[in-house]
Amino acid sequence: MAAREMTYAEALREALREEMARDERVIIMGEDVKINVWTVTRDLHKEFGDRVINCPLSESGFSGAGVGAALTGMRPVVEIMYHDFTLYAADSIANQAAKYRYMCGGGDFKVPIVFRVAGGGSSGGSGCHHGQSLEATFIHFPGLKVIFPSNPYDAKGLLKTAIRDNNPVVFFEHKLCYPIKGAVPAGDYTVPIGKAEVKREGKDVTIVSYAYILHKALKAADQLAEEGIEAEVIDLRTLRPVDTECILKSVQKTSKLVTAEEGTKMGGVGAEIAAIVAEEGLQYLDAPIKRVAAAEWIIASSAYADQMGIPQVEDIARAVKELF
Amino acid sequence: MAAREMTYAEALREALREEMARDERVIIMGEDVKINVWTVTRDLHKEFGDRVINCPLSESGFSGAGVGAALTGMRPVVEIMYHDFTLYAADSIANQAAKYRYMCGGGDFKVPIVFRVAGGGSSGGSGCHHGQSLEATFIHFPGLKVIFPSNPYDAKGLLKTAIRDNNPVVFFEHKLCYPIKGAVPAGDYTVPIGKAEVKREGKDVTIVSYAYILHKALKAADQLAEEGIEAEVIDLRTLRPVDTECILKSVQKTSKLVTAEEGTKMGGVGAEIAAIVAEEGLQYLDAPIKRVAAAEWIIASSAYADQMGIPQVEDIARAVKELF
Amino acid sequence: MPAIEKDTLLKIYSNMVRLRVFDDKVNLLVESGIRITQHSTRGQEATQIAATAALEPNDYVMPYHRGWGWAIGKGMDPKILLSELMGKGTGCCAGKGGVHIADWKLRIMGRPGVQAAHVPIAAGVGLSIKMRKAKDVVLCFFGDGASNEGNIHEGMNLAAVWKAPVVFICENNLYALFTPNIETTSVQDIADRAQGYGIPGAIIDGNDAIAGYEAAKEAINRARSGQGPTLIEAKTYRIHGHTAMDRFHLGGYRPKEEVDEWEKKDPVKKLRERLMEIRMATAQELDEIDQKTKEEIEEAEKFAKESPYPTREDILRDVYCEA
Amino acid sequence: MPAIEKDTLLKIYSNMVRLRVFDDKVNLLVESGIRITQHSTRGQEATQIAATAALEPNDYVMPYHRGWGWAIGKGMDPKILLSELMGKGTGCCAGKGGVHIADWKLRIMGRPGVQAAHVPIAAGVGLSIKMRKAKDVVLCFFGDGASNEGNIHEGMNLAAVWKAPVVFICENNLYALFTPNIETTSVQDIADRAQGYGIPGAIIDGNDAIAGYEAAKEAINRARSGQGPTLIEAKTYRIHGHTAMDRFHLGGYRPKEEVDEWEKKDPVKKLRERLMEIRMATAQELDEIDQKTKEEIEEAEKFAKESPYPTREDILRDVYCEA
Ligand SMILES: Cc1ncc(C[n+]2csc(CCOP(=O)(O)OP(=O)(O)O)c2C)c(N)n1
Ligand SMILES: Cc1ncc(C[n+]2csc(CCOP(=O)(O)OP(=O)(O)O)c2C)c(N)n1
Ligand SMILES: [Mg+2]
Ligand SMILES: [Mg+2]
Repeated sequence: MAAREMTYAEALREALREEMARDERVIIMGEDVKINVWTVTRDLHKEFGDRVINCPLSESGFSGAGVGAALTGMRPVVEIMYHDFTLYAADSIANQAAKYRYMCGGGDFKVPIVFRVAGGGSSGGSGCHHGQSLEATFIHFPGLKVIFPSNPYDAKGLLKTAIRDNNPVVFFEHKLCYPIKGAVPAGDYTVPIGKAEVKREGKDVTIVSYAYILHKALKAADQLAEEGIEAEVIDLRTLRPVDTECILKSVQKTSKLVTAEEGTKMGGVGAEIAAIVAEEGLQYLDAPIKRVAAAEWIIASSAYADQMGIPQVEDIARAVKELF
Repeated sequence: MAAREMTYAEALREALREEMARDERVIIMGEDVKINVWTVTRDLHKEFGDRVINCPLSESGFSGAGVGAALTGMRPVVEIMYHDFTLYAADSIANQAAKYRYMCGGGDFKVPIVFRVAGGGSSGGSGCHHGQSLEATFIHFPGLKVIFPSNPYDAKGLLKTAIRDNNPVVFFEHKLCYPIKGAVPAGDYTVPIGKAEVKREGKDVTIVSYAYILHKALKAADQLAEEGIEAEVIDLRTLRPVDTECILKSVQKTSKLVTAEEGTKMGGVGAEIAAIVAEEGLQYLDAPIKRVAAAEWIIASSAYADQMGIPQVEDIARAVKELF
Repeated sequence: MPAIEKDTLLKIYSNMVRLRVFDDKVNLLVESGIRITQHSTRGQEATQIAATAALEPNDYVMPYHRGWGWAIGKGMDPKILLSELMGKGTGCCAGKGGVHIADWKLRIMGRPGVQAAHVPIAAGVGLSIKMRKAKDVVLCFFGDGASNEGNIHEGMNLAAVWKAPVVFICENNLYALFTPNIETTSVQDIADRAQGYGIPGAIIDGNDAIAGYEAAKEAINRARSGQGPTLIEAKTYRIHGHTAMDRFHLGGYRPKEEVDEWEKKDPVKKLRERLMEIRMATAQELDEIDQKTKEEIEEAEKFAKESPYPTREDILRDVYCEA
Repeated sequence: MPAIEKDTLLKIYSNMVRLRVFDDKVNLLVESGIRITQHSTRGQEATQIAATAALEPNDYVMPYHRGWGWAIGKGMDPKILLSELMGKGTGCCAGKGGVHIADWKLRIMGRPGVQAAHVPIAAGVGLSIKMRKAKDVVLCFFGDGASNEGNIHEGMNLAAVWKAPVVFICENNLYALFTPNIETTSVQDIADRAQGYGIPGAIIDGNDAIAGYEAAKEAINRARSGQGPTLIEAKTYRIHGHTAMDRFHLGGYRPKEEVDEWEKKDPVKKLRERLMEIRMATAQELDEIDQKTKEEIEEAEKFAKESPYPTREDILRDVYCEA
């Protein structure tokens, strides 16, 4: 398979296109999915007609409708335009999709649905209602799988896996990831759910991250290398189930752990990672765990100020250095 | 002040009654608040008339309306009947109430509202749509304060504090706590937000818990004492902001930490507590942290089976013993 | 509308009796200390039974919390139903769903505990039927109280925009829990809300099974022929309280006279009298049905009580679909 | 309805011009690389400005995302507005709210970024007014797209049940983002939904300021006198795209002819001509207003540009109320 350079948004689009061609049960639902602000679903209706459905503003409603369609033979990919709006759809996702199969006694009841939660993260003054990173909210719910890719290759491969999964998958995306370019194989390949990836090997400290801020972590690792600290950087890719093995193996080697996420700290993904290591890998640690995450703030709706509470490369590097 | 024995439900009711008498801006909103399945708000309308408002089934709507009333001079106490239904009201609570003040630039904008999230926890076959413990979901949002009392004394004192606070407070309750009896002073007293309490002193291990399962933790501690292990049991009472100092002080003494909660483990309250200790108290620990929490399951809607995935006294005791 | 066939009418009658006897049985079980959350349908048997009788076997039902008429009407064996309510492994949800009754073969799509959550789900089932070019219909029930939830608005709008084959039936029994709906609901006739979605809204006597059957049949035909959803409002009353919790709590939030008044409109009695009046059935025939049904429900009780509970392993299974 | 006074009409005209010039200015700033999310009101100036002109100073406005007419109409100085949009400390939200414009003194209650979230909030403001026995009214705006959100249903039902002094104005500009509303909205006239809440629903020409003022005034009077909410649907059109992102994106999802057709119904021009026709104002008077307004907006730009940004400390403040 030849790999071309393409953006994360293009890679997602390619995954959708290929899956729709492969399986006619795959449909797209969401607001403005025909033109699409994120370009991810743009023009797919020209190829797949009625299988791309522009829904009314009603995140709870069309997410619930997706559940109904999934139960009865379709495989909907539902777009929620920003992470922030998942709070409208939270019941449909975490009370209905997540629990439906179990509640009905298993068997033939299944909910093969993907919620593409688009446009996460703070940028350009998007602010507190269009700039949150809310993935942590959904890792708390058994019945769901939760994914958040950082790069085009994973975006395509994981979206394909998610679409083929017979369980509800909440697939988070980040607005600053969309333009990121990378090599993406043409044609079919998948990336498994539940597997993290070591993006950079190192022996001195483990940085566990994912999504957009993973790239900041990698930059921080480069800076740290100049100062003689070799950081191992892990991209979680899947947040539920999380790849405990990969994290523990790395911490066993490095003896130090820093987590980096864009969402707020309390009850964040980093809390879960830290807790796992404190439970299962405490003996490996020779220093406190550090969590790098958003400040205790509300995201300023200002292009000038909206990064002030969001961790930057330097914050990650500083957190690492405090461990030495 | 004379203290009488009364139930948690009665204590909450007394707090409401006293606050309504004290401040006419305090109003009650929610479904069936006049008769009230939990008895907490029962018959208060006979005393306070129109200030007790039976709302339509519309958790998002009346929670949002509470925000509007709070912004313009009232102090609403909004009841959401079960933790599960907060997922309908999640936007009104975590996107609106939590962020409104900041978003409007502070100043005179404030949101003195209490969301009483009633009827948490699994019991009697309440099941996956009436039996979750969803407090962890809300600790992730700056702008909110989050409380979950375990006993009548705290219930009354914390509800009063919450009502007098000028910020949105999410006040969780547990269906199995309502009938718990305890001494409650007549008349006015408050319990501060943000302060945990050591419910039982011990030197061998710290158990951090709260709400109904706190009582199981105390029983486990009694059992452990018989086997020669003296557990210190902390009742968090407030989950946001959390009393880091109290936890660290205890862990410094005991060198061991077990958390116990009724909600699911991933992204739970225990994850946050474990992370705090791994960040700020790692040097005190001489054993891995243990988290006791619900299984990776959906709560069975069956009076026979609904405790099968919920931690019991023995689970807490077992977790502790594994550290020795 | 052609006259309803005898078979259909007798099926409706016997299912209404089945529902009533089942409902009584569950109340007795609850009194005996068995924990079942039942929202009694006493007084509301007509619409659920008649409307489901108007469905084809492949049609879907999207149920709600009030009673079990949609399950019995759709053909669920009371044995299986009661077993599920008692948490037994022989139940339709393997003892895990409890009140959240579902049955894949009977096309009972699961009864969420969150009010109105199922309404958009029903719209989605309708969408899926259309996309698969199937000819089925979904019958979706909800109460007057739930009609104020945002999900009802979103779900009805979606179904209407998609011209999905969904029939919405709102059973307006005047109360939501302990609250009379005038306190919380801005319209007297929920059916008026249909205009907001450009779909027909019909009001029927919810205690008249024949009216229920006819209205449902018409709406189902309309849906099946691609003309989109209908909202039917059935005016009715629950004779018992919200759950067993306030079963006879008549004085607290509703006047005894009101209950007495509605007792007189008993839908089972009404249908029975009508059947005899139009000479569709004799008292003897109907008595026989009554008697058989009682025996059937006794057997169901025996079956459910003797059925084993699921194992812990079974209970913890099926969180995810492994296939 | 008595004739509208000259002062009022001139105020409406000048605010409409102010809004138009401000809108143009923001577009230029965006083109120059300054990041502001503006949902242009070009073509929609009439309703927001006229309706807010019908309010008393103590009345509340519950705004929505489309433009800044409700802010300008409620008396916000363009300086302060633009400063906020540019993230300056001199802005009405101290540079933290950005598009979420609010002003305590002007009773502008904050503009959530989550569509329809503000509608129940408005109902709650109405409830609070009633409970405090005040005589104020809340004006609550939303779009045709947002009208499909569950919160609109819940909020309108609450306001109606409470007979709260809320006036809902739905500006129906035929599109929500890139989607024509026929694709997503089950009724042609959003005003029809009023019947579902037992409140009056009125349709007005959203490009006619005088009609907007009259309809708003009537609904406001009704609300103020305790008769409860009204839903006004203003039929209008946005000449520009959803945001600057698709400002001139005419071909993609809407025909150029449609835009051209609506250009002809320019509400500013319409009012101008009407004012001259009824001899309320001369061309010269109006030209003077236009000219002054342009200068005012130039000054606002200068003020906003020269204003300092807030400090990091200020930005991180006010998450909680410390008092
Ligand atoms: C979202 C949600 N809110 C509240 C409840 C609690 N609850 C269960 S039934 C009910 C009343 C429903 O009234 P209605 O829709 O009129 O149906 P009825 O019980 O009268 O048949 C309430 C409030 C719930 N299950 N889900
Ligand atoms: C809950 C929510 N969903 C989606 C969006 C994104 N969004 C912002 S404006 C808009 C379209 C709104 O359309 P309409 O209500 O008709 O107002 P208009 O823009 O046409 O003035 C959408 C989808 C949002 N801000 N909030
Ligand atoms: Mg009812
Ligand atoms: Mg619009």
